[in-house]
Amino acid sequence: MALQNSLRNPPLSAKIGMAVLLFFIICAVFAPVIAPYGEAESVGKTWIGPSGEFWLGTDNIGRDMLSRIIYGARMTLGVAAACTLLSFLIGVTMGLLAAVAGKTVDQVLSRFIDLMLSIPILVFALMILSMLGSSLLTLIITIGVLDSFRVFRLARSIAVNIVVTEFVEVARLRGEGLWWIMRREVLPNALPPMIAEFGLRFCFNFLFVAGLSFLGLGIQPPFADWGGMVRENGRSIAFGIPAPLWPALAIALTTISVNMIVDWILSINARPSGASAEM
Amino acid sequence: MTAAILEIHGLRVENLAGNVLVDNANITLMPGEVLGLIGESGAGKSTIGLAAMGYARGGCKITKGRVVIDGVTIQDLTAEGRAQFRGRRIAYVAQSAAASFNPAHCIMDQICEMPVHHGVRTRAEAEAWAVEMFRTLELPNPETFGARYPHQVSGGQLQRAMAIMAISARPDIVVFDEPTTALDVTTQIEVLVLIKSLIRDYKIAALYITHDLAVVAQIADRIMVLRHGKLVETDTTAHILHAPQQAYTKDLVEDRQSSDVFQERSLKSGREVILDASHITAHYGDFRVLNDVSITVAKGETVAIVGESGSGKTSLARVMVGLTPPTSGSITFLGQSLAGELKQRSREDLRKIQLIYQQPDVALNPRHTVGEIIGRPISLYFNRSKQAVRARTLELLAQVGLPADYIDRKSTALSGGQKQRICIARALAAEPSLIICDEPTSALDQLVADEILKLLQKLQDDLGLSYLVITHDLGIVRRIAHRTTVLLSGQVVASGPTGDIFKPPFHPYTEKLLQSVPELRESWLDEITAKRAGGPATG
Amino acid sequence: MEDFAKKLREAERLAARSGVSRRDFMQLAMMTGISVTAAGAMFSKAEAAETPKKGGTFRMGMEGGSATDSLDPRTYADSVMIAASLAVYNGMIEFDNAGNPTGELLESWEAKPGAVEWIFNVRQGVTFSNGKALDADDILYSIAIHRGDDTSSPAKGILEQIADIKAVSPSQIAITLSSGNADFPVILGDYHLVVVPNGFTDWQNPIGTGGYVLESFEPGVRLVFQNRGEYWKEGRANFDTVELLNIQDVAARTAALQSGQIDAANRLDARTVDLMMSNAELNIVRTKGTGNRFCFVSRVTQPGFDNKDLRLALKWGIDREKIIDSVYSGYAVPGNDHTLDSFNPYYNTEMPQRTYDPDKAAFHFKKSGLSGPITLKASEGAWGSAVDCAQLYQESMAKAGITLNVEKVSADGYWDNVWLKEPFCAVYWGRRLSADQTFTQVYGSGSAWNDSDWRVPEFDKLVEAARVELDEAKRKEMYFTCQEMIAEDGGMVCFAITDYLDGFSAKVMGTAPHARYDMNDNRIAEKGWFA
Amino acid sequence: MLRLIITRVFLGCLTLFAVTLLIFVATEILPGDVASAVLGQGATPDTLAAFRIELGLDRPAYVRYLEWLTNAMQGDLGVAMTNKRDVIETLTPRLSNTLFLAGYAAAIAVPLAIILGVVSAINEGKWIDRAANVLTLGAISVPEFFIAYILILVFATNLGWFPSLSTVYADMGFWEKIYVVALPAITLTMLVMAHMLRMTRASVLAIMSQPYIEMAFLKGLPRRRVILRHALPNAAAPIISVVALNLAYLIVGVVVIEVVFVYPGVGQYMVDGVSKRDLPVIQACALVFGGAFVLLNTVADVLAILVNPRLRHPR
Repeated sequence: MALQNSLRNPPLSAKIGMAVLLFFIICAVFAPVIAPYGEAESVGKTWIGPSGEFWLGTDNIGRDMLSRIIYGARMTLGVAAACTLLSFLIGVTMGLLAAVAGKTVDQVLSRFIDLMLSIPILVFALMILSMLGSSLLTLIITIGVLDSFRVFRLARSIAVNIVVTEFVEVARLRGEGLWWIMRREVLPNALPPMIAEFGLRFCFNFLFVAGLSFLGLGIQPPFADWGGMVRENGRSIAFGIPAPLWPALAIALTTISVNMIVDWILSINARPSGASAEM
Repeated sequence: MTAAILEIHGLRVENLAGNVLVDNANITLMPGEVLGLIGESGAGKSTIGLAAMGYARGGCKITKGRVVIDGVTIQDLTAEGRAQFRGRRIAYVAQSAAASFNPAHCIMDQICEMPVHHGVRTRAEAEAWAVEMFRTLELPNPETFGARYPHQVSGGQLQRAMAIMAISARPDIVVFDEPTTALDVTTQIEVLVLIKSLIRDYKIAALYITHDLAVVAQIADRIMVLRHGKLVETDTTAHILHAPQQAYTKDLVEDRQSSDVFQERSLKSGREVILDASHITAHYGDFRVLNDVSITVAKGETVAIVGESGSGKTSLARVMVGLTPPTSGSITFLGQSLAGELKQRSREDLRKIQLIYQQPDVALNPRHTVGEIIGRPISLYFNRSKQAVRARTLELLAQVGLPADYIDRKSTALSGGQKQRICIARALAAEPSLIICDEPTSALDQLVADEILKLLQKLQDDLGLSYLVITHDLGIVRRIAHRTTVLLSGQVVASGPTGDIFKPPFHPYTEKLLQSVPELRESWLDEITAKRAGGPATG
Repeated sequence: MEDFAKKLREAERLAARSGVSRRDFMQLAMMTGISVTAAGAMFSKAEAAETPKKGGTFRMGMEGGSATDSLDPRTYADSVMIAASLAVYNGMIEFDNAGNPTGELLESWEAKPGAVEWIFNVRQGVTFSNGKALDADDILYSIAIHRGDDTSSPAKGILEQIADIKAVSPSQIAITLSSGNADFPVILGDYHLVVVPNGFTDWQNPIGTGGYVLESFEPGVRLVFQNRGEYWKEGRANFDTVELLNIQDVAARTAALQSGQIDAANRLDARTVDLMMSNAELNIVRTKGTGNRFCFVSRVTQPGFDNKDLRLALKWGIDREKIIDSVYSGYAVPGNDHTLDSFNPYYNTEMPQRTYDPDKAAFHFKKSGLSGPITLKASEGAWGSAVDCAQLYQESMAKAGITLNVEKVSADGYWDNVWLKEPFCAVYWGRRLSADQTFTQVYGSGSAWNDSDWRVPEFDKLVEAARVELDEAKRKEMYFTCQEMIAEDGGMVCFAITDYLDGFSAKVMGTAPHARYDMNDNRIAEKGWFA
Repeated sequence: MLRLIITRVFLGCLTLFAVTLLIFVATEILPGDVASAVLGQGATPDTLAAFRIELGLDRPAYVRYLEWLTNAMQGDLGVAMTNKRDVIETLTPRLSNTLFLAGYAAAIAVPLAIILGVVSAINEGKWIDRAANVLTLGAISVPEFFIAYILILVFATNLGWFPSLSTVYADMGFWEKIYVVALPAITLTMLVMAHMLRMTRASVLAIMSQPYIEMAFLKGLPRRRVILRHALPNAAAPIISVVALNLAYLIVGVVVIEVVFVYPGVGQYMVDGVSKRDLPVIQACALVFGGAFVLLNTVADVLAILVNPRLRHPR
């Protein structure tokens, strides 16, 4: 009752968040229509300041910043979403398995993850790279796998608390299999807290994508992605050139709005905290 | 006539979704007076108790009415102002002391916190006083008791400590919110005595909140009956007990009395044993929870396992369903021996023994619909077609007396009683021979519990089911059990037909249990305490 | 116009600072793109340049080092170690600012006709920092460590032409080559070939004849040198202390220079250097078109690229001006599809500069009969802005109706996995010591690094002939032809040769541009002084 | 409890061993080797061959690994293949630098994050809560080097308060170091704040729905005291684990910062090692990083036990 109620009218912050996200999604979809210039075309000199002609100025090889940001929404949101989904697919599955399948499996998985986490990312990425070659798919796999380790820890810690509840015991007593218990009994109850993590990870991956670009992983030119744009233009900020601020701003905006939405979703699922109402 | 210490006028409390939890509640509490608030869960008694302290739980708001303590309307105060009243003028004793003590601090710190904070006592004084109280309330080695942490002491002791904490800042009013509900009967009686003496000795006015008429009868001067957030009737204890005006109050009283009388039940046909557990011994780690326990259950029979917390009655249930493999002993079920390990039991074995839990709301997956919950065993055990499953589910809903349209609801939307009915339906869906009920009604309100018990009996008569009922409530035993086994710290102290168990000569422990069950007479508590020479000191 | 003003100011500054001979000055003035007259007019100021002062701590921040660096000359790969090396060691040959070989530890030389047999005179009166006097054996040893089967020296290749080398006397060395080479002395100027005492092996505590001694060395972090006291070169090695910081990040380098934490920085970012030009505290030294040669190299043996018309399409389809303008904001000269730079005496001045011509590109592409996209592999590992250039290339090709897929590949292991393997990828070449070395190493059939895989017998013959040709006119003509052959038929799209951009604090003198390397031939520690 | 610690440590060592093995295998898989990487364009087939033999790369992989392992056991991490320097000699100062920077940043970040986290929990939904939320999120949504550049621009180039070069040397005094390393430390602080702050806030608020918190309010305690004294101690466990995670990041994940501020840490050493395929270097760094990670995790686990009264004061 209360739930439906808050679902129907989200708080202002969440509304803002959704608006921003929606805006960027629209940008992504209708980029060719909205963008004043092409994604790849070099229209002017390098790093021209904002002007009537180029609202956000030009980038490191004289392409219109605004257009790049609009087109960038496609790759950025798309790839980040793919990576995050993959990482959650792997991480949650393993996490639940560790929680449900008993002590040995748990130990094995947990130690394995520890191991993976203590390998420097560079080396890890290089390994995957040398095995799969550089492509958008590899990028997604690399980040997905790397990220799933962190997701695993969270998923597991949440799941262990659910596994001890009586309705899971009932399922065991009924003679249900592992898979069923994971999928039908634990997962639905583990999801809400995972959503919060999803929001954050989703945004981290913007940068992660850009971070791996020196390995040739990442978005292939001439396609734009915000993280990459910050990277390509980043240096100029040290000289007071505002170019990289714009893509950075786009990322920040998305991050914040996604988290606003997430916080709201959480507040629906969480029972009101005893203190929040008090004074 | 002196002025009221606490006045509540036209109080109305709503939650954020706009539902009214309490409407137009009026209370006048004289100094030293004890007012009992009684009603089922959801009647709004706790809400009123908290509102009396100017506090509303998360998601709730006091939307109407005034709360006046000693002439001061506390809605008018700032947060700080209200804080100064709490604990100092009006204190609170919560239902579960275990949950209400902070696990991170030792008991002494938590008791002293309030008087020191309100500047009533210095730390040293507070400690000295606390130790003194420990001694008077006969807590084990009072000098060091305060140094212990909540998880290190028993529920009864903790509840007493909580009471001490409540009066530590010499309040005028104390709100007791179901202070004994979580306790075993034998402990409950001690705590009751204590509370009564405290109230008398310290001239405290009190709001005593409970669902148990018999309990409140022992303590309250006046009783206020609530239902669905509204006043039903309020009158002196005597009048409520002997001349209730409202129908609802009448029900409460009658039902409570009926649980006191013993109904002889006997099997129609002869005893055809389906479950025979002999010489069961079981351990948690290296702690022995069951010691050479033997019980039998016959077809269509209800066997009750009675005992207090720690008696091993729940462990017995877990052994039966295979969650705790016995270290020795054997179980025979329907003629063939039953594996101790859950994994080694056949799906058929699993199907034929079903379990019903104490807490229906944690026993149901909040993310599943009623249909999924009940339908699953059907499709799992009898793999039927979708329509067949749905048909059977509807049938079961009808059987447990729930409307058909619940099939697509989430269980979270239902009341405790309805949830327990769904648990029963889920158990029936497996078409079992034996249902193990672990405290099936202790989480439910009196009247609701009553209906559940009736339902269980009806099902037994229709389907010839056998029940193994785990409970601490002798009232239930009296009403439904053919046979009874009394457990004390993992051992059987008495066993046999219920009639015999409840007839002298008693085993001393059984007698103690029997005496401890509150009876619906104002004088009961005093009689007991008088009877028990060397019982808890009441002056 | 303002471009001219900029150049003028530059030239004046360095003229005032470097105290070089008139001839040198004229040449370097022209490097910075000023007319001869203007240069002549300015020289008066140059004369006024004061003589070097001693003293001070010189802090330089340089790119081109790593935590795995070492002072073993056989491991040198980049600027930091070259500069460090030239502070403690001396080379055999030095180059003047115009790039002509002059004597260093090998004072003078002469070749028998045919340029097969050479006599080198070892400079006398030079001592190592351990007090030992320099003699011929030291030279022999310093060359020997780069030769033989078990050496891992990169200089091995260029020394293979030595058939026989021996000391005639403690002060004289005779070298016989397997075949004649008129440029041989220049070869001995290779930065790997520095002089250490005979039999020296303790590379962590280097002993050299240089102006400074090593005080501390944290690889990839910094080197500190103390002035050795006496130095055999007049007016050189003027600083008391030299600190060489390894600063890989250009923004960090620039910030450090601007905030005065370092007195010199190499490899400034062309895109932002203009912002510093205006800063009077700083002196930006620009050496026009002697830096890296940026190329997109196709292997002519690969299907598709074996088609000459396709290669021509590739060459006509790149907008050199645009790239230079937007990626290097003008601080580069267009390449003419071979890696020789315009300061090489044999640079082909007659061959017209190839420009962007979409129509020609389209024409040749059509003529080639090929269709479908061409894939170009680029990476930050090739050079920092390779991917940017590739993207602009992609755009200009598109205008000619040719689809170019730019594939960004891993910077890690680029030279292992892509270079010399991929049919079409980004490559940069550094300046080679001589035209001969350029042609042999980059285009010679025998070269392991012939990355365009363009192996043409008559070209090899021509190079060999030129190598022993002592008649300048004839030689020049031959080399001209070589360049034409490469540009016309080769697989290399060499589209830009960058300027060297050094930044100095205004008080640093002796910062003249040098035809060979930046930071005054990486010898600024030795040549510079504080005003 | 002691037993638990011992097992954790043992498992830690096991993990470390596995790490080195994995890294070794990885570097074997990776194309190219130290020879070709060092010689770069200078590589010709026969120089390569010569160099490989000189480095013993011609011997089978497992032999080299076992050799390395046995030496490592005796505390000898070998010499770098590239510049023949003793790895430990190079590593030690760099490691102490890395730890210094990490410790510096942590010293600012951890208290700040926890305080802010608690403050925003106290003022849940108020402007300060939202501000902290937005700011920290903003900080983590730009690449680390970008923050670094902005700080350099403002505090080094424009204001000139701090140096942009944070290179530290053995002969520097403590306070001088503190001053020189200020900017990277601040950058890192901004990077790790968000995660810790959010977790602190979340776990404190989660505790707020406990009955004993309600009780604390009903005792008439002010919100501040309730949170600090009653909520925080019980929220400690999750906070500790997230702090540990971020400390690990401070030690392992700061290569970029090292490059931008020219800070001689282990990260740069490893990257150079990797790009040159310098096995002893890579292994040593992996050992350090893995060690840091495992150690921090173990410590976190143990602390989590210590803050739990049930385990601290058994019945």
